[in-house]
Amino acid sequence: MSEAIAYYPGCSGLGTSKEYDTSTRAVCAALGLSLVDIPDWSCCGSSPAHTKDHVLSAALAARNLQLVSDMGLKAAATPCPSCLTNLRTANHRCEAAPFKAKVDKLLDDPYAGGVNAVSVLQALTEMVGLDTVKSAVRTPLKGLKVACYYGCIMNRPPELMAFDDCENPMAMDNILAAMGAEVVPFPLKVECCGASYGIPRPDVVAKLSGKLLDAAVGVGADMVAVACPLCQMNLDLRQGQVNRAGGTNFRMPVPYFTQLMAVALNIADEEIGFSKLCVDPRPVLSKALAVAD
Amino acid sequence: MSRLDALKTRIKEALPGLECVIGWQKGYDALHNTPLFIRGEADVDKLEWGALNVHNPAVYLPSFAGKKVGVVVKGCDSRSVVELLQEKLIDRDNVVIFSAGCDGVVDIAKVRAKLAAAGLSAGNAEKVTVDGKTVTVTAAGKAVSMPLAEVAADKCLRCQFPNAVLADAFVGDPAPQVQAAPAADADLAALDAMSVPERMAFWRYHMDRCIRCYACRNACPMCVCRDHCIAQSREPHWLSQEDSVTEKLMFQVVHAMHLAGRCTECGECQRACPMDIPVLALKKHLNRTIHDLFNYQAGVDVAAIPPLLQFKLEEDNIKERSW
Amino acid sequence: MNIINLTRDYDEDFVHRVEEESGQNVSLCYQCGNCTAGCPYTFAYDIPVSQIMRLVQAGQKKTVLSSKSIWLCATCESCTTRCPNMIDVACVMDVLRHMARREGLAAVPQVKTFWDSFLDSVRAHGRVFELGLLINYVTKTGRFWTDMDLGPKILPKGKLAFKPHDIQGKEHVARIFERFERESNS
Amino acid sequence: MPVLTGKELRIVGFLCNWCSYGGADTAGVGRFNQPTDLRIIRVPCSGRIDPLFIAKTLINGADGVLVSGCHPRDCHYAEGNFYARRRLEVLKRFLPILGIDPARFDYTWVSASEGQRWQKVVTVFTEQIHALGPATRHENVSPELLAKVASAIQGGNRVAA
Amino acid sequence: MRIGVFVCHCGSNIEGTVDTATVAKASLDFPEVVYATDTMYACSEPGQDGIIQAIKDKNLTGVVVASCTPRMHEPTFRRAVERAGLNRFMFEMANIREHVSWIGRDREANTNKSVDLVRIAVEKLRRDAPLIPSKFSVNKRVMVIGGGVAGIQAALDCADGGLEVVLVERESSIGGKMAKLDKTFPTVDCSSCILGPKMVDVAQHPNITLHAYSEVDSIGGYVGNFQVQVKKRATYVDWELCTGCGACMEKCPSKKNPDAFNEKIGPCTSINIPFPQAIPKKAVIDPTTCRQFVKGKCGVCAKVCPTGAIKYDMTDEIVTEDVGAIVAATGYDLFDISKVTEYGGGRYPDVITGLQYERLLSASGPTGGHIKRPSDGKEPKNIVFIQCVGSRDKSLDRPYCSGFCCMYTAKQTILTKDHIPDSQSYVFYMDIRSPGKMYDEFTRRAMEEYGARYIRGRVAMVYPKGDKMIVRGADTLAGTQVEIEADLVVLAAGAEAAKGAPQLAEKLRISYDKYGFFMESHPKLKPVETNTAGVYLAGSCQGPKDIPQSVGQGSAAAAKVLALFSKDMLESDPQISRVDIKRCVGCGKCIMTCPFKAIKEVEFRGQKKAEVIETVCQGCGICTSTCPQGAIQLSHFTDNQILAEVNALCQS
Repeated sequence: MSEAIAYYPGCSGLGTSKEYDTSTRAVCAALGLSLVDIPDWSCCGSSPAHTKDHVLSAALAARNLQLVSDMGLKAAATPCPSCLTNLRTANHRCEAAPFKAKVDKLLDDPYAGGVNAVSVLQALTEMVGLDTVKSAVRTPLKGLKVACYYGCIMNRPPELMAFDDCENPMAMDNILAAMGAEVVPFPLKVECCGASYGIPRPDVVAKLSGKLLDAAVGVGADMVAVACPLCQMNLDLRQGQVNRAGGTNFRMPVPYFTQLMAVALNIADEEIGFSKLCVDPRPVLSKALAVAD
Repeated sequence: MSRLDALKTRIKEALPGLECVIGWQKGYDALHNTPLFIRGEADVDKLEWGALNVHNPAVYLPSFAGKKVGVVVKGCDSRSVVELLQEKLIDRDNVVIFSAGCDGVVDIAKVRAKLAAAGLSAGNAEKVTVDGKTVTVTAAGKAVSMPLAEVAADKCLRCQFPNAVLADAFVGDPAPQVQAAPAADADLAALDAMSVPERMAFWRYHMDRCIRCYACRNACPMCVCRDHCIAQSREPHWLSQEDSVTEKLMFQVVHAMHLAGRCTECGECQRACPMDIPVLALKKHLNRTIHDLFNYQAGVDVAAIPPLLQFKLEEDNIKERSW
Repeated sequence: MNIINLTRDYDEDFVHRVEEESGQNVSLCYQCGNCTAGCPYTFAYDIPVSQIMRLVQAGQKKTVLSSKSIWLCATCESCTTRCPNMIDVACVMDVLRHMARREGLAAVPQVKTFWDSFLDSVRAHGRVFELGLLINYVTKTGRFWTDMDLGPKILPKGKLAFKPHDIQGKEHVARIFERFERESNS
Repeated sequence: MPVLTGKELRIVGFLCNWCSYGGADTAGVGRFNQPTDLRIIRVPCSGRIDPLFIAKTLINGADGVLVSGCHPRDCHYAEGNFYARRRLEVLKRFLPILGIDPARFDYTWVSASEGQRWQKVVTVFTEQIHALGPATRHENVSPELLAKVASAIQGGNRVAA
Repeated sequence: MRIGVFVCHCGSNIEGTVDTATVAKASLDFPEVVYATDTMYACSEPGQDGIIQAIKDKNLTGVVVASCTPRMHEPTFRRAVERAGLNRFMFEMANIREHVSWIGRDREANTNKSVDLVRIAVEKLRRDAPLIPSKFSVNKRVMVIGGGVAGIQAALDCADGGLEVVLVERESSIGGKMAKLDKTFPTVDCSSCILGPKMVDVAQHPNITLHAYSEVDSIGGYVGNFQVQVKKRATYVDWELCTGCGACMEKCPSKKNPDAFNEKIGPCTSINIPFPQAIPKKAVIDPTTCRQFVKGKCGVCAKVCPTGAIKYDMTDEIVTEDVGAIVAATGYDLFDISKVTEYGGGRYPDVITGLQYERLLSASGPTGGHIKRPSDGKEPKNIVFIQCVGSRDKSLDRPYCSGFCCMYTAKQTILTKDHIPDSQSYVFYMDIRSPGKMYDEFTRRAMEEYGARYIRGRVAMVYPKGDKMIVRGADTLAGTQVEIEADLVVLAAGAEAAKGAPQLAEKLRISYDKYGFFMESHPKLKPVETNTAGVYLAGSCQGPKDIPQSVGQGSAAAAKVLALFSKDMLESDPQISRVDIKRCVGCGKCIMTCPFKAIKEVEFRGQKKAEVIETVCQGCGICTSTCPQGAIQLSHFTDNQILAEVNALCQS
């Protein structure tokens, strides 16, 4: 049905966001979207690289874009917004010949250019489509109130990311609604969670993530669906730190949207990987689904 | 009945209602046919039809404006008639078009070259017969046969219209389409292959020879300004009398631009040039441009509006520069 | 408060460098404050981002490059997305960090150390080795208590590898860093 | 003295009175700096511009010609620029066959309010003409090139007839 | 010919970067130039006198002035040479200010370029011929398009001046935006109380014909003699019979339609009179919601109408109005706030526009003048006003200041305090733009007497939390981020060109800027004229304006029309095309391309020839560049003149 797309899991996909990776692969396979692994991919450089130098950052990303080009493919999908930003930024900056020349100087072989990077969310929306998603649902997520949280850089800046609305994105809402969930309007969809400051400045993350969890509770969400490994870690793994810093008592499950999709598509538990989350969504999920029945 | 006899019959029938019928007759030597103006029945028998009818008789039509005349045309000539009708320079009610299928006309220069190769001079040509696809010229008592395809005018080799696009009396069987016409015009291809500075040198080389006789213009059926051509007027005063390449080339540009979207590529301008200047190439280039831009070809549709006398709010093929 | 002598202390070269490296025209900023209004990190900044922009316009290199704010910007793109004058503010912040590094300035050292540790990990393995990165960071900063509380939560999940996933092309990645260092020093 | 030797090239502009001439005025009122090469001939409408004016200007040795009118649909005379667009595009495509670099001629649309756009157009076009350098006239084709082309023609180029 | 050249210093405007004396001296080398001088201000009285004196003393037969753009002073100098006895067309200008001295600092290059421009002016002048205008009669009726306050003022002033006026209004009532306002700044007087009488005057004035619910379909003709086709849209109510009693509205079963007059924050019936003071006070059926149209059955209004005015089968009607002048007063529209997604306008009911807030304040509005927020009808206590939404914002392609939002926001904070004494208003602003009589004092009063809290900074986002709207902005003066828990958020939406303005401009053959606002003839000196003779502008169609400015322009446009109509005959511009009958071959290409149908075919000694209709020809010259033999020449821009300019430039 849809053509193949290269798949770039990102470093965390091998570690802290393993369950994002497994659920993404399972969901795409179930929906007929063929993800082809990029052989021997390397780190895109993430934020640390661009805060150091833009050419270095682009070179680290371009090595991977070139690998995609070598596969004979024109596009790569990644679940991680940070990887996505780096890959897209590298491509965008390399459109200027002088910049690209500097990047090529750092690489073994020059980057041929012309490889597009999209998020898994965008690939599911545009290459699979809501109709297919809808018709593939086996267990509708009926009765489940989900707040969709996109993170700060999935859609921003809009000129670079070129997908969905930058202030009120709807792609994830639409997919989970198609899966039968009740998506609640979440006003802080694109507000930053604290990003990679968890280690050097946990206080900052506690404050920002706390605000998000508070808002999610405020709109009556059963859980917050996310699309970013860093967001997930801040909201889930660090939820205890948030509670301690703010004197709160959140117990909000924070699954990846692909995990919720996997539930609706009746995918095996080990691929969904709910057990790898700190706040287990299963009790809330089964309760919601049971009530709906 | 031959095409010629059939034409004569039809002309005789129509002649009483016509001021004159324009055609061709035997010329000053066996190789050349020249225009014929049939005013009485006796003239009809002078009519010729065939490969020596190189002239485009449409050129004379505007001078008969207001009078009812007939004209005998080849397929290519008929496009000029259509174009004149379209521009309302002649009146459809005042022109009767006689035609028959055309198998191509000769390029005298090519015939001359063939004779020269056989050691003969074209000036001595005594008799020319065209039999199907073969032209036989007898000169100084010696007959030389040559395939028509080898001595035909260039335009005939790529002819799209061997039969008139518009005729009141079309006689005989239609002529077959030219098979496998060459994709690109050789003249244009040669110019296309040159660099821009080489093309400047090309025109410099050729226009040096121009003697400003305006034969090109006078032979052109679409040059309807006649005595009022801006090449020779003072009001407006486009060209000076200076004998420079600039002024001579400028005239060719005027001629070509005035023909943009109107030229049917009958080739009379170039055929008429006594200095063998390849002036038709400019018009061919413009025709190609007009076709690319507006998907338009002149002289095929009486009801069409020439592309430069109309516009579209959104042009399909004009991509304007962004700054 | 310091009084700024704008005739003497305006560093024209600094303004030009920021504009050149970021590709942004900082004089487009009319100080509406939208960047500060939207910035989630304003509470943690010592100088709000709109004032960083103002100080760049004013050529106040030292104040800007020694600010904590430029190390606390997460490039969340809120400022860039909402700037009415289409200035890529996040890119300006990035460039200011680059310049601060070159000047040897890092007003929030643990952030710089964390980023450096991250890049060291990429350089060594081709990909980030998460546990190794944390250990490296703790060693460098001496902040041994960092995320101690999270260990019991995450370790049983079996997600954190104890060994790095070295890639075959890690030498290529290392060469990227080497060439980068050579280029920046030349 | 007209063209400042070594500094300026001969660039002729044909501007419609209502939009582009006004746009050039607006650029002046706004003190938007521009190169000095351009000399503007004012005409009522871009539809008044016979493409032969441009051909003549270029054949007679100008280094560049710039035409500007009202944006399509904004013509003061409703339709002039629509005719102009067709005629000017045909001319632009005709120039190279004459041996004139088509980059020496451009046409565009600038409204009376677009002073900055006018500044940009003039600056970009002038830079473009300077990049091409002074134009050669047909009279002044170098003897070497002429000889080369002549021998190619005499050597059997079909167009030579 | 004896030509005199006058090179203007324009004070230092030209002389600063052009050596005018050198230009004058160089001009003496040009053919037929017998006199050349530089002059301080050519356009001043002594400057003009100098030209007139020189014409007399030196027997000049033609004059070139090198100074500013001819679009500025060509008429001035033409009158001057005419006073000296020359034909006014024996005159040319060289634009050495806008096209030379103001765009570069290189004195040598500028001087040199100026010489060139004088050279081409001289070459053109040498081929000028005296032209005599012809006269034609004027139809002394005027059409005003748009019945907002500017159009009303223009219509009333023209009508009081004795002219017949045709007023065309798109909506079913005149009044425009002003009719929707509660109060006006800085006097805080009731908007409908001051506008209402003027609207009644329009209705009652014997000289005014009002076409409401109508639009201009097409416009032909020219100054003095326009033919305008007006499309009267179907109202489905016979206005001859409708008394405006409102019985139909009471009984109409379709009551929940968004009310356009109330900016869609209140409901209205499908058959509707927009507001009690409407002029004309006549009902209109909206066929997109009316049950009779949507479902094919209902007919309640037809049953209850006491005069039998309901006509479900009514269709649009075209009427033709012949007028001699047109005033465009089509106003503005509001920026669509839903484009600023981060403020949630259109998504959150309690984020509204300033104009919607006016309707909440208005006693004739949907809440009867009680401020109730749309979501739950509660009275808001904390109200946040955000300025510059769709103004001064390049990212939204609205870089301009809308001019009146600062003032109406200040007014709204004052009215808010009056309505709800325990309320608190907050205003996020970037700069307060309040130049105008008593304007700045007014904004100060909002802060000082009414306690509105002004915060200097923009707002980044607005989002709901519980039943509050969280407004997160910056206080740039304090250098902090601020948050306000608001009950209602009012966005000061900027002004943008009225929908359809560019299309109307095309019909009027006037220019408009990239935002759709109509272009005036000169930004300072001809603010209500356009470049099309007989077409004038009033109000916000030219750019955002407040009420006094709009009214002033309405009167100004009326004065221009009255001045135009003070003559019985107008002179036509003689710069038109003329056919050289000897050269014309009658091919009709000029007839085919003329946009004005100004050329007709005639018979001349049995031959077809073209002939120009003098009063219809607008002087574009398309025919001249179409005619291959150059038989039709545009006077003053002949082939020979342009060729002479080309030759002068190429040979110099």
